Amino acid sequence: MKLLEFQAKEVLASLGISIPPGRVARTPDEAAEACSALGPVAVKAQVPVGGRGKAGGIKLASTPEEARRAAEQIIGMDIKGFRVPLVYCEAALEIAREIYLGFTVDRDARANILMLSSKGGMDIEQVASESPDSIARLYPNPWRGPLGFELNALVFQAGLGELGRPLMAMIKKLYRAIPELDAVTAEINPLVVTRTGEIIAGDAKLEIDDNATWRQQDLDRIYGSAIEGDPYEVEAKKRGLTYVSLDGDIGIIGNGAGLCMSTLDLVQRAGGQAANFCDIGGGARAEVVENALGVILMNPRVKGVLMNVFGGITRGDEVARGLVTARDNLKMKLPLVVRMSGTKEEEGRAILKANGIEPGANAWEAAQKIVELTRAAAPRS
Amino acid sequence: MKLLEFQAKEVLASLGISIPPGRVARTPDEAAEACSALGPVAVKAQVPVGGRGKAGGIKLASTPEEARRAAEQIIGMDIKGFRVPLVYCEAALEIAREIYLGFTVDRDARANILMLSSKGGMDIEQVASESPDSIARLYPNPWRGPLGFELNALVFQAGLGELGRPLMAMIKKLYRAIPELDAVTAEINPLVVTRTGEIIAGDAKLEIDDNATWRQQDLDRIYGSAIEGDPYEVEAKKRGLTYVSLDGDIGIIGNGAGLCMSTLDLVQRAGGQAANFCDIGGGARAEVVENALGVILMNPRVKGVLMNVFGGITRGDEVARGLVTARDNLKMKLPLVVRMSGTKEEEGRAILKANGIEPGANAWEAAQKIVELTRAAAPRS
Amino acid sequence: MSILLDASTRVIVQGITGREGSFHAEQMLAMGTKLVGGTSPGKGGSTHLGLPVFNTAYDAVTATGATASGIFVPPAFAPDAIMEAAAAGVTLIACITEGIPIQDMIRVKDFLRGYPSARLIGPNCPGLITPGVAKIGIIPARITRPGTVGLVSRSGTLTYEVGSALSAAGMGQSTIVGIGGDPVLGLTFSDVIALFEADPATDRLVVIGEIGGSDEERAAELLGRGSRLKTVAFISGRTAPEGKRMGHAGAIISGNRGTAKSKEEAFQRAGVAVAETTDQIVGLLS
Amino acid sequence: MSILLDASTRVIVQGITGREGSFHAEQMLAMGTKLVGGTSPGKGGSTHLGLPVFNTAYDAVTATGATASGIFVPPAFAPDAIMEAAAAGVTLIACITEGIPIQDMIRVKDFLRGYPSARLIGPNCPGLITPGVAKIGIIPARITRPGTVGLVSRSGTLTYEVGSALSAAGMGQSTIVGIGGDPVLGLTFSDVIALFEADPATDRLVVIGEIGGSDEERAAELLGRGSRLKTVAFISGRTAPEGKRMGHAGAIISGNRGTAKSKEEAFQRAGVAVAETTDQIVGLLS
Repeated sequence: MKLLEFQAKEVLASLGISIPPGRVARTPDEAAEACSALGPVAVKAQVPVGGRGKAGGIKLASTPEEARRAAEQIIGMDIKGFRVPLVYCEAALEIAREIYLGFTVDRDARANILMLSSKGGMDIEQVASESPDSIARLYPNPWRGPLGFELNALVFQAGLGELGRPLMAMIKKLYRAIPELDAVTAEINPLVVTRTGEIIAGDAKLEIDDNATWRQQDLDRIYGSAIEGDPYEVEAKKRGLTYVSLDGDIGIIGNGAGLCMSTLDLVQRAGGQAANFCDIGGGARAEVVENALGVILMNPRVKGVLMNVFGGITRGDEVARGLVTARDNLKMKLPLVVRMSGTKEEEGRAILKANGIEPGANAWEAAQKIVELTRAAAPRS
Repeated sequence: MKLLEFQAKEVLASLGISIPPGRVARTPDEAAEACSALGPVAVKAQVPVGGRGKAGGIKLASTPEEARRAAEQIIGMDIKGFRVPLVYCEAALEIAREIYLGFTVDRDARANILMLSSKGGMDIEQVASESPDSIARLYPNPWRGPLGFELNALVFQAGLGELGRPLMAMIKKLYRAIPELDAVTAEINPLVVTRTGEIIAGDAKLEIDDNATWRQQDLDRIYGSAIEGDPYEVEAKKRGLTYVSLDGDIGIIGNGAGLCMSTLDLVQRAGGQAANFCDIGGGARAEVVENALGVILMNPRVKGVLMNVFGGITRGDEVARGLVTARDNLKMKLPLVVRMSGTKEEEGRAILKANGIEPGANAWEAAQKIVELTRAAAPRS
Repeated sequence: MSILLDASTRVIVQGITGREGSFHAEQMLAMGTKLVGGTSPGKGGSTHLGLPVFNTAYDAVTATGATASGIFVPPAFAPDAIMEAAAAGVTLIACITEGIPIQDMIRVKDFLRGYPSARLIGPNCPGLITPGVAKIGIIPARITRPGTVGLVSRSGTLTYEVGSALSAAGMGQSTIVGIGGDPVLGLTFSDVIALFEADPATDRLVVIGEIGGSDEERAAELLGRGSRLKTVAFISGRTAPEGKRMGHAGAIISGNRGTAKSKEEAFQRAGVAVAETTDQIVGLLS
Repeated sequence: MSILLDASTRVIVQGITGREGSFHAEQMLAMGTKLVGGTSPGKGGSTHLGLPVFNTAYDAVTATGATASGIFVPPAFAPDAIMEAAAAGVTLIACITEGIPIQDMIRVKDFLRGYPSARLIGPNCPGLITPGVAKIGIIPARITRPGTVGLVSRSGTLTYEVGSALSAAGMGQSTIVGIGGDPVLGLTFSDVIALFEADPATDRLVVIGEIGGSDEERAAELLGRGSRLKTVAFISGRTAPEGKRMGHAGAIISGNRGTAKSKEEAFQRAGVAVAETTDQIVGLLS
């Protein structure tokens, strides 16, 4: 779960980190009001991706009228595929210097990494490739957390020794997001030192582990459904499905993440493009198949569906019956190709054929067939 | 800092542990009121020592009148040297079984130890010596705390497997007192399982590390001065002195805990008994000496004072001058014997003699002299 | 011969009385695995599937001499179960559980440093199987047959699919290891490949990777430094967009790292044949 | 000869610019200790007492080759300083600081398990001195003289007093070690005694214990198993009541454990002479 900037800042503030005064605005009028209340503001697009500054998603406004115009331009714009639903109007800071501070999971080290750099405000990946030595790194022990002497060494290594005490206190606060909130990324970039010497979060990125939703119920309740992102993903989440939205026109159902991914690959290889996919996992009872097919078909771009199931524990005949029921209940008319193998595959295929569903001989042929059928059904818009 | 039972229970409740409803009563009338409000109660003496049950400090009362009579008997009684200042009236529990649960520091292991026993309600030292196998023990790693599987094994080892889940949850709550509150002892004995299956703290013992007062300021503010114990110790604490009250009639001042203790030993060997001692530590500037002497003399039992100082960094002449000033400012008339050695001891002795203070040649002679002088001054009552 | 698991390996199942644990324990027994007991706190002293049930892994290990364990408990309890197994002296731990929070696994990995002889497989994995001999986990025995191909994979169903195809083509397997789809794992590709390398009964190797992380790149480097195994690699997720979690928690591309392209190129540089579809694997291995 | 500390030991002071650290660093230098630098975060690059100051212990160790450190920082920072020293590779750490919370020290002791070559002395101790050669800590050099008596003590001023008496009687010391008055300590009596036992330049031993804990009893057992050292023990706190904290955090009698009587009897059982007052020590050692 990736939080929007203003949400991430709310959470950081609850950990005791200073943030600038700010207000969410869903309309240009609200942005104007925010500027009246706060004085000069930055009007910032709220989208769960980086690079919004370069995309024109951040504008400075000195007057309410300027804020209104900025919001007019930003709300509704498209940034890397996300329509901007709202802006965050934040009091402009008197910046003396900008620092990078972030925790994330270093998968190769199987550990959390803390990075601190005096080169704040820039893309850290760029800093890492251009001047790797300017980033001080620490792998805190996950049971102990970062120790005082480790932070002290880190701060001096980053050349930020003169900010030692307040910076170390800030890092300890931010670290709490790791064990207490199951953060997989908690980043403040830039961390702003103001002309008056305060240390304030200029921007914030916070991503909570999706596997930890069960013990982060407060965060999930407040922020889990509040992100106005892809409506199909929101719906799939409600139904408890593993679902991913993509850009094409073929819906894909599979069991197992690896199988789903390789099915996407095959569709692209056959000249098609997936609209989405849904992983129905093991078991695959009729209602799960129906649920998955329902979400897949919500997206109007979907012109046909490819189902790829390997029957291990799952029996082919059961999956076939479930699929037929689901198609009938959903009154689905679009092309449907099914490739199934494993346990009771022959029985399953027979049931499909008897009900007018095309079984593919193998995954590659099935992928080719659904691409062909969807092309025939309707030229892509 | 040893908390009284009702204070310890307040703290445990703040950690999420269930406690019975109860009220503090400073007068028999308040005890009667508490019983009116709570129904049948146990009226319990609040003193920072164990064994109050055997000493008659706990009485059951079914009616307000019984509660009043019980409080009349208990308030003001002496339990192991502590005058009972107040009672705690606590709703009687329907006890199905009693468990022992406690954390403490095992100094020999340099670690915290968690003990759990199905033999609750008894003195754990007695259980330990009579049936050591009935106590299940765990040394939790101090960074990780007790892990789930460790607690699971502990609970089964104690023969309390059927209470597994709620008991493990309770232990995790109690453990929080260790890292979060700097507890050196956190004990619930008995931990009561009621007839309705609730798990409730029947009694509670909580001792907070005196070295951690600086980071347990809330606890110190609420409970540090609230214990109505020895008024001299309370005063010494206010003055920031290391002071201990004892039973005899000779006041002792020394620098260093070991030196103070060995001076007490010498006084007893010489046939005397110390009333108290004050460790003035290194340095020992005039105002510290005056402060210490002031507290020592507050106790009216004190018939004379022995000062034993080894001058390492401390200079004998400085200590002597400080002492003379302190004596004069406090208008002290009681016998005063000083033994000093180390840096500038000759100069120090000369100053003392010139001001009418008796210097002892060595510690043993000094101890004998103060015992002799205090005996001469007034026969012990 | 095989790696990690053979006919003499004494195995317990943690969570043996649960729905999943019970079902798969039965399957493990059915193929001849030397399953000697299981754990289920509160059910110690009873029997299940004819096997003794214990309250703790320590009790189970002490009573049965088990050295291996399959973990089938919910994600809230699985990290603890892994640590319990290691502390009890289990040296092969296969954790099937999916959905364990990443911070828990980071703590578990640190804990396991104190138990260097404990090998963890998974979590979020199908476990491992030595065809015709024994299995720990959920890989269907039916799709496997004894042979000399080592198979190591991050994906469950793709493993079944490829195993099935190998078996159908007469290419039996020495051992199949599903290392799991999470970002923080026990054994890595490199760890398992090193074991296959040392196993005289394995002469060929199939590596099924996917996007995310750089374990495949490291494995390719290892193979590139010299290997006696004829190897084919396959990577799923070529078409995955950046930043999306593709079903597996570990299958996320960050920036230019963890792409299928980077992984395929690494294998190619190491002289390893790369299959573009799973259907090509059998042909490339012949 | 000596234990732990000799003329070649390179020493740093953590907290060298503080009031205490500065004063005692000067004393250490004055008696010839090979003090090579100190730490004080934020003052790295400056000099103090003519010595280089570093921001971190790691920097100090790297630049100076120090293997020993004296810690003079307030109790809120001292646990961290001990861990920092160990992590930086320091093998002899004397922590003078008094008043460290016991839970901090329990965590530090666990941390130090990861650095088995790091020896901690203290906290809440006067440190150690090899008379005429070097010292780390606050033991006044003036009360000592070189010789063959090993002295180990839980108390500061009693150490000075006994050291002084030994010196006055012509009984010089090989090394004096103040192990500290806290309940959770680094080196114990037994650890230090074992070092003296192995030191050819030490032929006699004085042990100054006090009430609380059972380290004296363990030391007595060690000596009872055979020792080449003529030993005198003294225990302070005979008259201390149960449950009272007698100035030292470690000096508390719990139940029947930790009493002066139990300790004295343990030494007597081990054939060690027990002094009833400090004045008797010199006589018993002759």
